[in-house]
Amino acid sequence: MKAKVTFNLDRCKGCGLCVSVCPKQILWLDETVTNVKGYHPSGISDQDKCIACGNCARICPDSVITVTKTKED
Amino acid sequence: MKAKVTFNLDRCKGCGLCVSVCPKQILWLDETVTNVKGYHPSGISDQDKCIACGNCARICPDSVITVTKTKED
Amino acid sequence: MTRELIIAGFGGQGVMAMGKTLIEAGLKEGYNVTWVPSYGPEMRGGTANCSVVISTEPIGSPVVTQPNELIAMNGPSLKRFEPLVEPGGLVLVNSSQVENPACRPDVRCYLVPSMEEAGKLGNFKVANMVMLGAYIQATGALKLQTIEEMLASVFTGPKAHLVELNIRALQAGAAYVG
Amino acid sequence: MTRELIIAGFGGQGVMAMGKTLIEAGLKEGYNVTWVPSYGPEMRGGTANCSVVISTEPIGSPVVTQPNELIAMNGPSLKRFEPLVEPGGLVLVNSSQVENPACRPDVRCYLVPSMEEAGKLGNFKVANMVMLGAYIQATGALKLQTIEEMLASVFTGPKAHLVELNIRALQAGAAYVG
Amino acid sequence: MPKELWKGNEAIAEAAIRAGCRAYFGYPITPQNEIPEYMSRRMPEAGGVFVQAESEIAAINMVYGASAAGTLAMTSSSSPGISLKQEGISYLVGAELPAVILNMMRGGPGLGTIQPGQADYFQATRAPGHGDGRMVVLAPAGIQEAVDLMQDSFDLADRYRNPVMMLADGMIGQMMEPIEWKETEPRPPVEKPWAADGRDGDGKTHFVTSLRLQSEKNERFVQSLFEKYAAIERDEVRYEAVGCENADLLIAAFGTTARIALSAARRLEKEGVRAGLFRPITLWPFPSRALRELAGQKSVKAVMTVEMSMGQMVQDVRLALEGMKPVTFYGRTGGMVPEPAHIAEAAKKTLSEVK
Amino acid sequence: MPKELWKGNEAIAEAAIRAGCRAYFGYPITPQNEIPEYMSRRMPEAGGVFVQAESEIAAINMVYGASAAGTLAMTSSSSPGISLKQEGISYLVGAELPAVILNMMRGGPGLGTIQPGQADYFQATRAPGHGDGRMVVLAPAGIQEAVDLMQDSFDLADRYRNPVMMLADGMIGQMMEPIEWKETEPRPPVEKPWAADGRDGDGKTHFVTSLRLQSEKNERFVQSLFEKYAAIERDEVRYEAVGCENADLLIAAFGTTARIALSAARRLEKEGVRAGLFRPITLWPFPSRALRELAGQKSVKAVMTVEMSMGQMVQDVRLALEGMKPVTFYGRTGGMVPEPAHIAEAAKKTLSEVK
Amino acid sequence: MARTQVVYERSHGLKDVETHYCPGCHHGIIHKLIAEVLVEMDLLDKAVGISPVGCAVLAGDYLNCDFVEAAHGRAPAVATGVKRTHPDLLVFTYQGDGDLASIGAGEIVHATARGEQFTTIFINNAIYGMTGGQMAPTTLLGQKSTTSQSGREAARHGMPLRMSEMLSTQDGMAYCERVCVVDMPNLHKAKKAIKKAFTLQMQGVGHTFVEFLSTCPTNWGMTPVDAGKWVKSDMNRYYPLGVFKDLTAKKEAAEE
Amino acid sequence: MARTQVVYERSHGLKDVETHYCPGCHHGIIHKLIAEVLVEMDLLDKAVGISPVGCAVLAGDYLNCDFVEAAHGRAPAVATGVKRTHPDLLVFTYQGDGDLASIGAGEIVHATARGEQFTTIFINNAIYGMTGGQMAPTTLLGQKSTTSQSGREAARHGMPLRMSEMLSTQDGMAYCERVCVVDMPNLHKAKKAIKKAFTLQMQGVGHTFVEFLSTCPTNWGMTPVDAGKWVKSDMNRYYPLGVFKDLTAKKEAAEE
Ligand SMILES: Cc1ncc(C[n+]2csc(CCOP(=O)(O)OP(=O)(O)O)c2C)c(N)n1
Ligand SMILES: Cc1ncc(C[n+]2csc(CCOP(=O)(O)OP(=O)(O)O)c2C)c(N)n1
Ligand code: SF4
Ligand code: SF4
Ligand code: SF4
Ligand code: SF4
Repeated sequence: MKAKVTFNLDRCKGCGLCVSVCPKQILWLDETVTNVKGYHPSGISDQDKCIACGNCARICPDSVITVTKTKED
Repeated sequence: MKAKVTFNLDRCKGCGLCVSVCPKQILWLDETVTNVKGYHPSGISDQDKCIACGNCARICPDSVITVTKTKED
Repeated sequence: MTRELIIAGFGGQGVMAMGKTLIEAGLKEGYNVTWVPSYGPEMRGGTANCSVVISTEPIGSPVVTQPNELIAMNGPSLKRFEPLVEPGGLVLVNSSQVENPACRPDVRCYLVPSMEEAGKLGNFKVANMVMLGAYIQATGALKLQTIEEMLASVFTGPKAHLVELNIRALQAGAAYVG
Repeated sequence: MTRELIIAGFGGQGVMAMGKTLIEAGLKEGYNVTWVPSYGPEMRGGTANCSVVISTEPIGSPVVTQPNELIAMNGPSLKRFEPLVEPGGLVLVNSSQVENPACRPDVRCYLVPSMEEAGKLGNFKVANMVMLGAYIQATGALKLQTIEEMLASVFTGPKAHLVELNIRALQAGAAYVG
Repeated sequence: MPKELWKGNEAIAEAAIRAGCRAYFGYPITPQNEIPEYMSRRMPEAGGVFVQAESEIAAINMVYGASAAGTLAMTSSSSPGISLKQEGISYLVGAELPAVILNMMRGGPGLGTIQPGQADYFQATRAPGHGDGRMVVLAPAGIQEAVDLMQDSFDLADRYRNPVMMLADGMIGQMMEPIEWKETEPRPPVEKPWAADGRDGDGKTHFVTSLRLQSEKNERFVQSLFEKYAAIERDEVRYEAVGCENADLLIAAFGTTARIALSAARRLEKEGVRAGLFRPITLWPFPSRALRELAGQKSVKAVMTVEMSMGQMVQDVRLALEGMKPVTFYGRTGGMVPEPAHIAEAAKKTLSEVK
Repeated sequence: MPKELWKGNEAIAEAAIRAGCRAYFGYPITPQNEIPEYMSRRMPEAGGVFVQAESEIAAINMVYGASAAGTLAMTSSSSPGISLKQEGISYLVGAELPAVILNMMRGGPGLGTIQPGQADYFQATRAPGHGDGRMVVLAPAGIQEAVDLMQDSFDLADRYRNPVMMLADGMIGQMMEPIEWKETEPRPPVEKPWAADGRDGDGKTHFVTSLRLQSEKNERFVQSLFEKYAAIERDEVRYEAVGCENADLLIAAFGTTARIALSAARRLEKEGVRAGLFRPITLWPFPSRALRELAGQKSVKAVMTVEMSMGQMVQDVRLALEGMKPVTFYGRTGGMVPEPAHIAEAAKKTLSEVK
Repeated sequence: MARTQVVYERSHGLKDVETHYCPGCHHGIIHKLIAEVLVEMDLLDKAVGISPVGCAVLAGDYLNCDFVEAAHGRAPAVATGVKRTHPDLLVFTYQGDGDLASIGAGEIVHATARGEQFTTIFINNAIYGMTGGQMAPTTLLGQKSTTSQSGREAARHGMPLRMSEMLSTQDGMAYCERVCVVDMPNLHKAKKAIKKAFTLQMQGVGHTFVEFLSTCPTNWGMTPVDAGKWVKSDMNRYYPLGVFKDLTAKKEAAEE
Repeated sequence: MARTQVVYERSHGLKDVETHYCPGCHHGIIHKLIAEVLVEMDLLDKAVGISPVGCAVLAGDYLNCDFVEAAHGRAPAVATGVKRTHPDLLVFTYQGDGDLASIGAGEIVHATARGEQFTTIFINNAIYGMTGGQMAPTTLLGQKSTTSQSGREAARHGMPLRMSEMLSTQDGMAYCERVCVVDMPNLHKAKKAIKKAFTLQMQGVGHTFVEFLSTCPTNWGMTPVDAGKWVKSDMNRYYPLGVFKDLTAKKEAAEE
């Protein structure tokens, strides 16, 4: 299985809720970047560790995140 | 002891509440009389039976009734 | 022809119903009519009165302030409204409920002992019908028959026997002043 | 002399505080001053701006609609307000937050990399002070010293060390355009 | 149709139902209690909704909800209760929702009396809540007219997507008078594509709101409201003029007061004074042009306004005439009803002063 | 005293306390939230009462209670919240209770916007709730004036036993400006023998009420109210006239709009047009006589009214002039604030049309 | 020698005027009880009553203490204004069920929540009296009124509101009792409840609340005596009498 | 062959627009849950939401169904107007604590009492968000707000109102649960509560009510993550989570 987390970065408000619910602690807020709204958006540090639980996406108040998983049959 | 029940008849509205709480059943509404307000006022049929409990006076919504008792020392 | 009438009395004496009966009859006879109750804050007791206008012309003011006719069902009403009656007007007094009834000299005055008359018919409740009969007889404003017909359609079924009683009350009133 | 100034940027960039600092200094130097915030429905984020008027005359309109001076702290603000600036006016751009900053040819324009300058002082938060210093230097509207004195009374006790930092930021801004 | 005797309040309620009203929300207050009472019985029979709301505020907001979902609704009250509805009325205006509101006015201010009054004229014609806005305000002078205007109220509300107020004095509700039920066409159903009653098939949503955070947008909206109002002022003005041609004096009055003024005019006629009655039926839009034309006649020496208030409509009369003729005022207030004799006297006084 | 920078809302709150206000009841609404916030902190320090009410309706009725018991109280809100207070205001009028009500107006109708507006003029000046009644309505054009008028508001409320409204546009509350706190005499305590604060020693009771069931009584009461109002119209009119002598044009405007109009007048001056500013400070009583006199000058070609609304005060201007000079109107609404340049243009247009 | 003793005479806590109440209406009885308590507690000079919009609108003309008439439903807000600015006065409101439970539901909930230090006298007669007999929030299921002419139905009109129960869930409520005056024992209990409420108010314990099951013979279409019977037979069943909240009871218990 | 499966993507129950909510505000999360339930129940075309005056005033711009914006506190009355005239629609209100518990207390009490067949989504964030952080009726003791700057005190401000508890005393309340969305288990429970409320509404059982303990990081002066923690540590203590009323549970139990 391969999990994939994608962000609609311009919509992110940098609230950090996704970061707080990630069981693998692979999300973080990128302080070096400011998006169009003036926030430091969320990002993923290690895709491979993602277990596609979807927590981050489910809690994100702004529906910024899409999580998919791909299975090789 | 002598009990006395007096009525401020012009204030009576003929509601009959006094009649209903008299333990001696000596109060009645006088259908033959109409007072200034157009009501048949309350009256007492037998003063002597009155035990001066004050029920009629206490319940009268219009404070029509005064009850006194006189003791001979 | 425009009749401006005030009917007044204690609450419960049926003054509102008297007024409504009159305008209904008036309508039946092709007049323009209006009825206005005076409404007070009290649910019961106190005085009640209504203004009735019966006219061959379109009615201007439905409120009667200078009546040419008055039906006073009790003392306070007579006291309050008689002074307003136009000179030459008509005053009908329910003398059963007014102590020492007396009228202004410049009005036509009838004293009607409505309770006594009603009592003779065995039912105090039709006292107002007695007054109504007297009014119609005294004024010729409407036809007694109109009201009698109306009564037949009001009291039906188990209440049908009341038609007769009410008609007799009307007639008793009419006869009294007649 | 009447200066009509708009200061605009992201919420959180301190544009309101810049405006208030200016009018306080203006008052100290004996001018008539007004400050009006534009207030939006959003508690955080979005853009914020304020109108500042500093004048030797009694101030008529406190709302600035045709500014002769603009401090734009980000791109959207520059885009929105630059077209309103009177020809010959002054535009101060926070070039750290504006991609490809460019100004109208008919205004005096300064690009100030406030974040970089603040960064040099070790604290990004004083970027707005850098802009303020630049503004004062570019316009001569007020004396730097007036604001420096005010800072001393704002930051006291445990915060006293911030006086120095803020003064250096002001001066850095002034030096940049100077 | 034969004439029937109806009490004003009940006739008005019945008329609303016949005009197609299918939702009534109200709260008791004298002198209009017969309306909710009648509605509580008749509305369910007519397949409509009756709710006795917990308050006047709840009632107007229930109307707002029903109307937002596409059902033309109505509420009624009397002066203090109408004051409580002011915010809701402003929301109806701001969300462009049709609704009919009846104010059976009593004497104020405060709790005042339960006798008739006309002192909510300013509130109705100028200040439907806060912000810029207007209601069409209709003032019947009798029960037949109230019945007829009910139909019009609902039509106007729907046509202009705006609240309509029927402004009557307590007398109208309490009196009885013969009326004729005219056979009217049933109201054709009005298309309400804007209603919040479920998304259209294509997923298009409707958001009924009066919030327009951007001032530019809100200003454009208010301007569009006033374009609508200009059309109403052009097309919907109504009034009645009785004996105004070559009159010496015009008496301007509305509602029951106008009927009483008519009695006064008849008295005056007998005394050789020609007094015409000018009776606005739409209080807003006020029939300014018509009044100006009639008052412009050479014979007319003055215009006297008669109201059950300390003088409110008189402002509209003055605005209409702009000094062209003298304007005087005679009024009773606080629950008192003017008498024909006193009006006639006041009229003669007016004439003696201007001559 | 040295000048201090204050935010409008906070200065107004502080001024109320300095004027002797010892009870404040309010409910949050933009753009006046700094008032309850400031009061929540300062009022207890000043030995007064602050209650955040559960609603605007509760707030005005708390004011009513405090005032009935003899404590001069105040509430503040903004347009929708003021609509909710209409019944309560009518009760204050009807019970003759002093109170100060601040309306920091925003753009309506309905929820509208939170930007400044002046479209509650009609409501404030003509329709304080239902029934006949008036409030003194004061309109400051800046923070210093708002502060000064606060003192007057409380004085007027007590003197006439009537609610007083300060009618300000949101701008006044949000802006900052230097002000000077004048050393004023502390308000002498006002005797209130009518207050319901316990029976007098002699067992005489006080019943504060607006109910007057007998219409005769209620009418007499309303007439007495209007005698009071006549005195206010005679004694309490205030306005400012700037550069009106020999002006070509008068611009009538109040509040922030008047300041902006002043900027416009300065522009016009440069172009050779003499435009005077006529600024009513009391919106009711409206300074009709003064306006009429100034407009009567030969030089004056027209009067242009400028408002943040679709035109409300313009009616008072027309009523004052009664056709004597042309009256035009320029307005922005729904939260938009007029700009000096546009006002100047409108002024020139007015002049070109009347010449 | 003969000594004459007054068993009962008109309380001087009442003014010497007639009331406008209908014959047998309990408003008159409840007014008396309040008057008696005010006299017994010597509070006539320090009391301010708040009369409602409703049949009791003129209470200030009948009770011999100061009064303020409040807008419909707003008595708790008015009382808050009076009491907060005059903490040493005894302040009580007197509200009908339309007034308190319908239009004024928000105000009473909040005055209770804030623990406002006044006493509410709540007259529950299951109907709108003054306006002529419309359904109240407290109208019983099946009860006829002019706006529920075939009787109240749960599905259309909802269930009758039990205000004492609902308000007693709040911490600000210090004392809450439901009483009636249909007979002598209940009348005595009712008077005690008023006295307790006033006493606790003066001690600053919190909000105090006495609900009266009352009659409206006129709009119920009953004789006054039958109306009293109906209170006992029907109202009592849905609205049980008793104490719903008494913070001092807890305290006393804890102290024991 | 590779099959890609979507674990979570933006619900089409939401419109494709940004919200104006502050970073991390739970309004956004709760909107999503409603959107998801509407999609899962296939009710997007039949739903009408009533948005309040408060931060959620623009909810109709975010959720992909019809909406009506209500005057402050009056959402229950507006919903009554919608639902009574359109009984087949799913109607829900969305109200903040200022809106529902303060100015709108009367309306929610009565909509509940009447058993109005709509669902209330009640967002309790213990403060006035939109107007900048004033005290709400639900503000906790000791909690600072701009109108209780040294913290809420019972004596001055009264005790915080527990709306779910109070409203559940009423017979018209069919289902009432308090939930929160501070972590995944609670978020799942919350979604279930919405679904249950909507399901019962469509069955016509009575009034359904879901209270959310929510956050206002901005006016609490906390980071969104800390705000979530405070919900768990402080709010939960005074406002316990759980089901306060479930008529169907009783029925089920009775049927067993
Ligand atoms: C704002 C407002 N709404 C309605 C009324 C009309 N009104 C007068 S009394 C009353 C209610 C009476 O019922 P209740 O409170 O139960 O008291 P009761 O008369 O039965 O004692 C109402 C609705 C009013 N005066 N003001
Ligand atoms: C009648 C009225 N009063 C007051 C306001 C101002 N106002 C806007 S939102 C709001 C309350 C916000 O608090 P809450 O309901 O808790 O929602 P939140 O913003 O916290 O989500 C208030 C009082 C208004 N718009 N209308
Ligand atoms: S939860 Fe959403 S908005 Fe918040 S940081 Fe993560 S992606 Fe951004
Ligand atoms: S209780 Fe009073 S009013 Fe009633 S009948 Fe007896 S004396 Fe008369
Ligand atoms: S209407 Fe009812 S409550 Fe009112 S006084 Fe009469 S009996 Fe009492
Ligand atoms: S102010 Fe509070 S409730 Fe409102 S959006 Fe921001 S965080 Fe959310």
